[in-house]
Amino acid sequence: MAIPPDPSTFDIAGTYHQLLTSDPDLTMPVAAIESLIHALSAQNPTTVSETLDLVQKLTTQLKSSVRNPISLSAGTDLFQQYLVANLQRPTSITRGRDIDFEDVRRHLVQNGRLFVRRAKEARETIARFGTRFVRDSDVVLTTGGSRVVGALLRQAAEAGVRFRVIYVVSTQNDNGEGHPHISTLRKLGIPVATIPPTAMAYSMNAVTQTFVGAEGVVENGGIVSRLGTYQLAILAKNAGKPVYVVAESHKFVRLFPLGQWDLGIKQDILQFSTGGEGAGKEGGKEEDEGVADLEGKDGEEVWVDYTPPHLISGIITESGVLLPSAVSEELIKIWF
Amino acid sequence: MPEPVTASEQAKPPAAIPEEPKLSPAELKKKAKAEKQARRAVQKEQQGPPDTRPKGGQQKSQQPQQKQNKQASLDSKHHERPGSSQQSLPLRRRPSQSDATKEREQPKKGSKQVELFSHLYTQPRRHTIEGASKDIHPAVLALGFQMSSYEICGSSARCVAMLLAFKESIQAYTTPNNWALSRHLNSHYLSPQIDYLKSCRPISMSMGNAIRWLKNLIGKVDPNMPEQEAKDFLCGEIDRFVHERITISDQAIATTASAQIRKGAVLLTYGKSSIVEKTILQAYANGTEFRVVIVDARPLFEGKQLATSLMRAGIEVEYLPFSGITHAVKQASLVLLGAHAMLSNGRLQSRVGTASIALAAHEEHIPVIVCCESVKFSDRVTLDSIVMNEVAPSEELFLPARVEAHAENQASNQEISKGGDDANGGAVRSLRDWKDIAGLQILNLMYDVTPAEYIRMVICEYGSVPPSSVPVVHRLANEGM
Amino acid sequence: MAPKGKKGATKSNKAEEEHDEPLQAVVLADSFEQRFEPFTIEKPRCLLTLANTPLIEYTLEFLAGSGVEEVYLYSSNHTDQVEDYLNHSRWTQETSPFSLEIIRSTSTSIGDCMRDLDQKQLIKGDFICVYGDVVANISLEGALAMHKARREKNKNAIMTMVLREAGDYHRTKSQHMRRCFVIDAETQRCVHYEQVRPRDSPRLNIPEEVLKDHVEIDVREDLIDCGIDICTPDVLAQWSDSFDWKMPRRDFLHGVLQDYETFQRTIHAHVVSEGYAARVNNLRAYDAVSRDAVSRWTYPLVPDCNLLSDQTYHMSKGVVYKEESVMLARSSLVGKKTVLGKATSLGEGTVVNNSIIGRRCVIGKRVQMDGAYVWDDARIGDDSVINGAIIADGVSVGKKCHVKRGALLSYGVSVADGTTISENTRVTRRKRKRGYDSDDVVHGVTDPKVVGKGGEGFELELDMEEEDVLEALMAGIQHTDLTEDGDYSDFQYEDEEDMAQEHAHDMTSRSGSFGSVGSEESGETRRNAADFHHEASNSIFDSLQKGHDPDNIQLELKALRMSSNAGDSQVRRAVAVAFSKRIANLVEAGKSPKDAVAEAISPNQRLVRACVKAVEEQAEFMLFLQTDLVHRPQGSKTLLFASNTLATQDLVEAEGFEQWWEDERSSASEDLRAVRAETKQLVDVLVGDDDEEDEDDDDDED
Amino acid sequence: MPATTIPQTPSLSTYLKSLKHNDIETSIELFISLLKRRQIKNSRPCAIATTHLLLHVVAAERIRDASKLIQHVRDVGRRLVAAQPREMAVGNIVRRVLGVIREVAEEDQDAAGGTPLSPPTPLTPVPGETLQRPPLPTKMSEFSPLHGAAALPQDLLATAASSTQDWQSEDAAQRPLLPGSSTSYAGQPPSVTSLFSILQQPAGRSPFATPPTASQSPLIKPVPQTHDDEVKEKLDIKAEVINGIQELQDELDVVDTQIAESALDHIHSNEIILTHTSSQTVQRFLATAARKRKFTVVHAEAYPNDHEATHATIVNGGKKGSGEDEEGGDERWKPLTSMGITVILIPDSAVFALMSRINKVIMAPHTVLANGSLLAAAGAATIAQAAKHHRVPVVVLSGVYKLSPVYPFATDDLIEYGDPSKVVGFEEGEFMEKVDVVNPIYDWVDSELVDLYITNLGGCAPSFLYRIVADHYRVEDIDLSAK
Repeated sequence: MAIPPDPSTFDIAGTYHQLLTSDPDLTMPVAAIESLIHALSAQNPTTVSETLDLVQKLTTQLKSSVRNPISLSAGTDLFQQYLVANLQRPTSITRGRDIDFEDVRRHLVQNGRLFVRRAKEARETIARFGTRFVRDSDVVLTTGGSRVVGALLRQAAEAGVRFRVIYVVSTQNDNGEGHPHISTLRKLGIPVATIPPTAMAYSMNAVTQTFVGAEGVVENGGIVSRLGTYQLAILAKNAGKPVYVVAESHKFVRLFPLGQWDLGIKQDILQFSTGGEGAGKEGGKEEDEGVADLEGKDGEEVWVDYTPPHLISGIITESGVLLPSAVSEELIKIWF
Repeated sequence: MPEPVTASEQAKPPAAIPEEPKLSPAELKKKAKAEKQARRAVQKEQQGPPDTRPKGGQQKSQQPQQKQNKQASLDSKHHERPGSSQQSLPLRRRPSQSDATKEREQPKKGSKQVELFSHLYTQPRRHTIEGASKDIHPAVLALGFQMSSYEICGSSARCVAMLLAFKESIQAYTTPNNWALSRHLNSHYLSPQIDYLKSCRPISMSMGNAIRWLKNLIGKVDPNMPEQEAKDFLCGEIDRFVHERITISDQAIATTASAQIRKGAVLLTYGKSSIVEKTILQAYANGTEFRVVIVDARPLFEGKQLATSLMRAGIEVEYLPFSGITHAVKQASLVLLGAHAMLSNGRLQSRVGTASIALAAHEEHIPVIVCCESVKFSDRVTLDSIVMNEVAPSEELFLPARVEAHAENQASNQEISKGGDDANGGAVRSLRDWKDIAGLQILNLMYDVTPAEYIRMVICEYGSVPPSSVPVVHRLANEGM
Repeated sequence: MAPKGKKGATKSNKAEEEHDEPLQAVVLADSFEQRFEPFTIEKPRCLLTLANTPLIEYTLEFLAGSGVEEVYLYSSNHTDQVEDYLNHSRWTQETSPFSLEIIRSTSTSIGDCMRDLDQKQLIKGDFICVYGDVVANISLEGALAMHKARREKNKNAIMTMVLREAGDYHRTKSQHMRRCFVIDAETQRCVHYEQVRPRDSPRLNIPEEVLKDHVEIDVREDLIDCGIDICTPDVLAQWSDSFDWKMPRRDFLHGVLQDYETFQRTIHAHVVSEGYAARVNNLRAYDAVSRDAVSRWTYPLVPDCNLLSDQTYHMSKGVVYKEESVMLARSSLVGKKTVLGKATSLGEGTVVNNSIIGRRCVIGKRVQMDGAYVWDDARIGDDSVINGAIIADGVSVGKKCHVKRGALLSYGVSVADGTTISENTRVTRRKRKRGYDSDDVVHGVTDPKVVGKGGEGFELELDMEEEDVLEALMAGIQHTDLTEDGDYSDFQYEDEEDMAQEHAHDMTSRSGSFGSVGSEESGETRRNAADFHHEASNSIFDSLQKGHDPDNIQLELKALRMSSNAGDSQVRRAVAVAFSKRIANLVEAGKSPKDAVAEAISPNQRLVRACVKAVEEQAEFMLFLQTDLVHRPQGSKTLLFASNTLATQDLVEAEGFEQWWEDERSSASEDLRAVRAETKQLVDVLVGDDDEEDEDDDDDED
Repeated sequence: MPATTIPQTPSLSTYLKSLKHNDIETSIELFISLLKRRQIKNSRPCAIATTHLLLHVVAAERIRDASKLIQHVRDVGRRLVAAQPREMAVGNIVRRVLGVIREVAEEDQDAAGGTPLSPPTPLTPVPGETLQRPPLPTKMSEFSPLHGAAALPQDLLATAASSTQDWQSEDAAQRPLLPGSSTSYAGQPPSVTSLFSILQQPAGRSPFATPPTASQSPLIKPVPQTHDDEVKEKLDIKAEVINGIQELQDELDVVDTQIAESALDHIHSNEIILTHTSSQTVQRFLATAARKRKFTVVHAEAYPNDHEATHATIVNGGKKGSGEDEEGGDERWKPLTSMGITVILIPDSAVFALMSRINKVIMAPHTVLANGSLLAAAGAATIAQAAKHHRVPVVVLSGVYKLSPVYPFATDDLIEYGDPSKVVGFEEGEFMEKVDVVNPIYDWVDSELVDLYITNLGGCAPSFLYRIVADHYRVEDIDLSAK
């Protein structure tokens, strides 16, 4: 864990990317939190307001440093909100122990790794639901490289459930992030079929349920996820197949998109052109959050879309299956 | 238990006697004979619905038979009425009670009719030939009974039976002097017959089409064609009609439709349609492996006959009550439905309940196919199942005896338990007392209308068409000629 | 069941006033016959598992479900097992809904049990009498009520039979023998009872007085009689009064109906039209009831209601019941109507349909199973095919075996690789040694022809009636109605429905065949005859074995004979049969026919002499002997030596022999002739040559 | 003398009688076998029987401390549920009772040592209560049925849980309570810890601890308690628990009335209402409306499992046991017809045909599941679909005791298959042998086919049902099978 040498100018973005690369299993929100903590420990704000101010700055800095800060912001917002919740409080007494700014700070600084561990535990927990969702003779449709989904299916496979998988892999770039999962499943004896996104509607009848990962779960219970998820959800809904979103609860974002183009990020997907130039853009590798930051190479677009809640049957978090309608309550509770 | 059937078979002629004092013995004999002919004719008419075949016949009569027995007994218990000899009545006389009841209940009658459908409560179904005009041909009389008692049931079966009956009556007809056959036969001879049939049970679309066809055929008969010749011509035409429009059509449809049943298919059907049955047997004969799921409903339990005939044929059958629809569609891969009529707006009129099946199938994205001869196509259109429909006697919904008995004694126990502080004078009543319970109505619909969007394909002898092109076929088939 | 609550509520208030008496029930855990051989050799029938639950559980559950409070369970063979099982079951915990008392008895028939019960004075009020193999969920409420009502009116209404309505053909109904009840329509009184063979001219000889004094009678032949009777204590008294009764229907019911005139006792029938009721009293029924249970006709007594506390069945699509930790290979296929017990595993490519598989079974790869019943801990080798067979606990079937319809593999049998078990073979490792009345079970010699090299087990040779049962089983499995099996033995067989004693059973078929010889008897007397015959021949046989003093035997015989006023010829027949059996028995034990005969007859001459005096009697005796020996090992030899001894002891004189020899019945059938062939010279010698007679004989021989 | 034996065919009423004289173990066993024999079935009877049984269990228990009691009740519950998993009312009641016990235990502990520490914050209506809750793994898990339903690794929760302590109270104080959060004793004001879970202070103790139960609640600092006050306190624990259970029983008694109260808000004059089965709840609901308004009821008979009862209800009104569905409910009332309501009895098959003229569909479920979908008498799904096709609102009347925290993973598993002989007589030998006759008892109805739920706590949309469920069950109890 390299701590940046010079405290005065703390390179938040750098830390962030470094963290991600150093630990492939890390997710953006957690990474963000981590880097913020590092920042905190690096330079010691002495007062509450100072701290908040610092965090605020760093966050904005960090957000601006990546192209699609949605999932990342889940982490930073959470962190800020946490500080607010715990610092801006009449220093009251609970169970005799006086909790003040220092405690909080110490607590955070000391336990960076712990948080990461919990985050991973969360994923494992979710994975354990696999056996309940996937039954004998099911046909699961999934896509993208979401590690949670992967883990979930793996669990089911290891538990000896006799199911099959249809994996949607994008045609253009065949080094698609789904492949590690596909091969693991196949190793476990699970028959996997890979289809291009264009074949989704065609194969939908065979499907019994679909699982998708998410970059962020937004306030109305909808999700922001890799491009194509929306499409998949619509098709599934139309065919009456349940769509399950698999996401750790720290991916809940305080964001309320009204539609596809309301995500607060700029994606030049639609490039009307008359000539050949710019056509290359579609080649732009679509990535799932995890992998995106895994090799956080800039210039690589991470294209996402927004899937409204009415298409989602349930959100599987480490603490259970939520109805989309339950998400807003969660967020409400944090911010008010 | 075959007893009831045989019972009813034998019982027919004798039981008929008390009912019709007016008839001279001679007529009686004639009638009995006619009756037999009518029946034999229908049986002979193999393509006709198999439920008129002895076997099917048995199966069929069982259910109602039981019903009517205890019902008769019960009725005689509750409101003792002269004809409590009905106990022994053969099946086809059964509903006679119901309309006897209706007469008795004149005052309350209004309250017993569901307003929504008051337009459908035409004159009560006729079940006796009391007051049937003299010149109704015995064969037609017989047919009337068979229809009112579902002995002959199913749109095309009734149509065929009717035409055959007309054949006989036409043969028995003689043109009065200074009348042209083409003039007289229709209006003065055929019409009363038809009205009589209508009074037994409202006629079906196919019958309507057939009648229209026949009438205008008669109308076309060259006035100076010798009578016998004309009659023979007509009969020949009728035979041709039956042959072409039904026998052959059924074949064609069965062949087309059976091709739709693929290996390993799970076929879902509702109630019993003769064409669907033929299709399935055909497919089985073709050596296709498939399973059949039959959903059935009170009060007619037609599906049970279908199940029986299929199981006898050796097909793997699963049988579910109407409440099992969801269970049924979960496994089904194809839905085959019969029709009472195809309406010009692509909607299907068929045995009540069909729509629910179609809907459920539609929700599960299972293709719904309707098999229907073009003779059942109609130019009429309707949106709901309420305007055009048929209301059957409510008594048919009473439960079989043992259940009833069971209910009774549990009821009586309730009595004990509650010390008779009942709203209506203590006695715990059963459904059979419905006439005496103000505000209670029992609705026994015959048909419902399935929206076109639930139907993927209609198979008629002209091939497979989308519901939208029903009117096209109708023009072609029923008006073109 | 909803109404019950309310009924319960109302009635019990009423009941409170009346002093409370517990509802008692008697369970007859024994089937006094062996149609479940070879399984019943090692286990009592009531512990055989149906759909992986022991039969007795169903019965007790049924009783508990009808609110019984005291249960007496009669058991006379394998009683230890029964006791052991029950003592570890929930029925003997203090939480059990009723008190359960197991009564060991040495009885050899239902009758004995009943009499015994009567002496024990256990029964206070009315009680329910059922067999240990009843599977039922019908509610006895109505029956009890009506029974009670009748009792109040008339103390003589001593019994109510609960009968389930079933159609003309029904898989759970016996196809061999239709029980025909003639019931008075309004009093529900059973006025006449007969057993009719299907495909016989359905002639009932209903006594005319019945027809006279009953306005309206139903003749019901469409009923499943699973022996659920509601009895009053008088019933027991009845049993005791006539100590030769054995079977509740054939003897008791019939008897009571007989002397209705004198005692006015009435037996009523309660016909149920809802619910399920059946007896697992033969393999066919076993098959039928199993399938009923799996397809839920016995609801709620279905596998997934987990009668036993340790069961964890769960029903999934296509009527498949799986217990936890069932291991299915990915490519294995579990078809519809299948039950899989805990920790059972199916190998790759295995296909199972309509089968019930117990716990801890190991089914290999690519195995094909259809309609198979596999009990616990069995292992089936790869590529084997099993159709409609019963495979008992711990059986191991090798690779590439083929077990065909109706085959029964008893406990611990092992079949070597590549063996084919042909249809209807009953393979076992142990057999019952027909020793003293306690039958001891011994290991038999393995027969490689049956189980292949390295296998273990041999084929249990079958008596006629058991073949019928097998046909029945097959029939059941093939879902076909039982086809023509018109040998008269099945009359007897079904006739013994309820009884057929352990030892007597092989004789019953003889007596059957004999019945055809002495065919002038009316069915009625023949029945008594059959009775007397069993009793007599058994007792004689036993005493012969025990080497009792002939005089005592003689006395016993007399007593018996008095009791069931049997004719001399019956006595003779009994004696003859007893002897031949004894001899056969000795022969089996390894003696040479000669010694056997000597040992059997010589000490007991008086016995024989007592019953054969006149010449024709002697002839008849010989005839009986011959007829019986037909079925015995080394029959002809035995006959030879027997005749010899009889001659030398001159128990039978020359004329006797002559008459016998000339009697056309003695040469009626091929095997009759075969048997007596060897005796020919002897007879010739005795009778003194008589040519045309030789020719006769020659003619006979050809 | 058999007379006495006749009523003894076991059933709810006989069972309740027997409870008095039987010892606990016997009663439990008896109940189990009654469940297995389906001699007690359908939600209400099961619920009633369960409450009575548990009442006895608790009463009989000589508890040393609450956790033992909880454990005991849990075990009993587990056995009952195992006996007939598809009667979810049993499990629900057990959970409710467990909730009661925990509640009591905690309050009790407040008394023991909590109060001095709790700052009365104006924002928290019941400071004591919120403050002294055992730490919840996460708020979400509270309304995440799966959490329970799944045999879950408790480590994470434990970590989170044990770590919440320091922050919990303040959090609670932080924000206003959510609607419904304080509705019932079991409803816990959501603690804000949920999303923060990963940020909480690390647990000193192993993260792999079992989920905290009230007894080991980290809230109380291990104050060595003197034996005697422990005793007294335990005693009133028991008393209070019993009170709680009795409250539960009362709730069961009045549930229909409570639901019926809102009848007039939903039924207007001259509308045509379609219903199904002989549900007592629905009948009461309609009857209440009928006092003030005139309308028409179309009654589908629910053949083959409930039609006799339906007929009886229509003809004779409500009567104890008249509805299979409602055996044990002892209210009686006149048939609707006698209140001047027109009742039209139709076979199930005619539902679609009539739907176009129906204004409302009113149904009673067998069980309502956590995600707003429900199980109801077979045929309900068909009706709901027809209603949806005709845009007719579907209203579901359900007592809270029917709300189950179970998440429907595989809906087919929840459906009970009944006795085929109700469809085709057993006597029809050939038919029953050659044809597979199937008789499903329940239907699963998806939440999107339902427009409104009316519980005894009022109406709510299917999407909000999760909250009501959450309010009534404790996270720790959702999964009874976990030891």
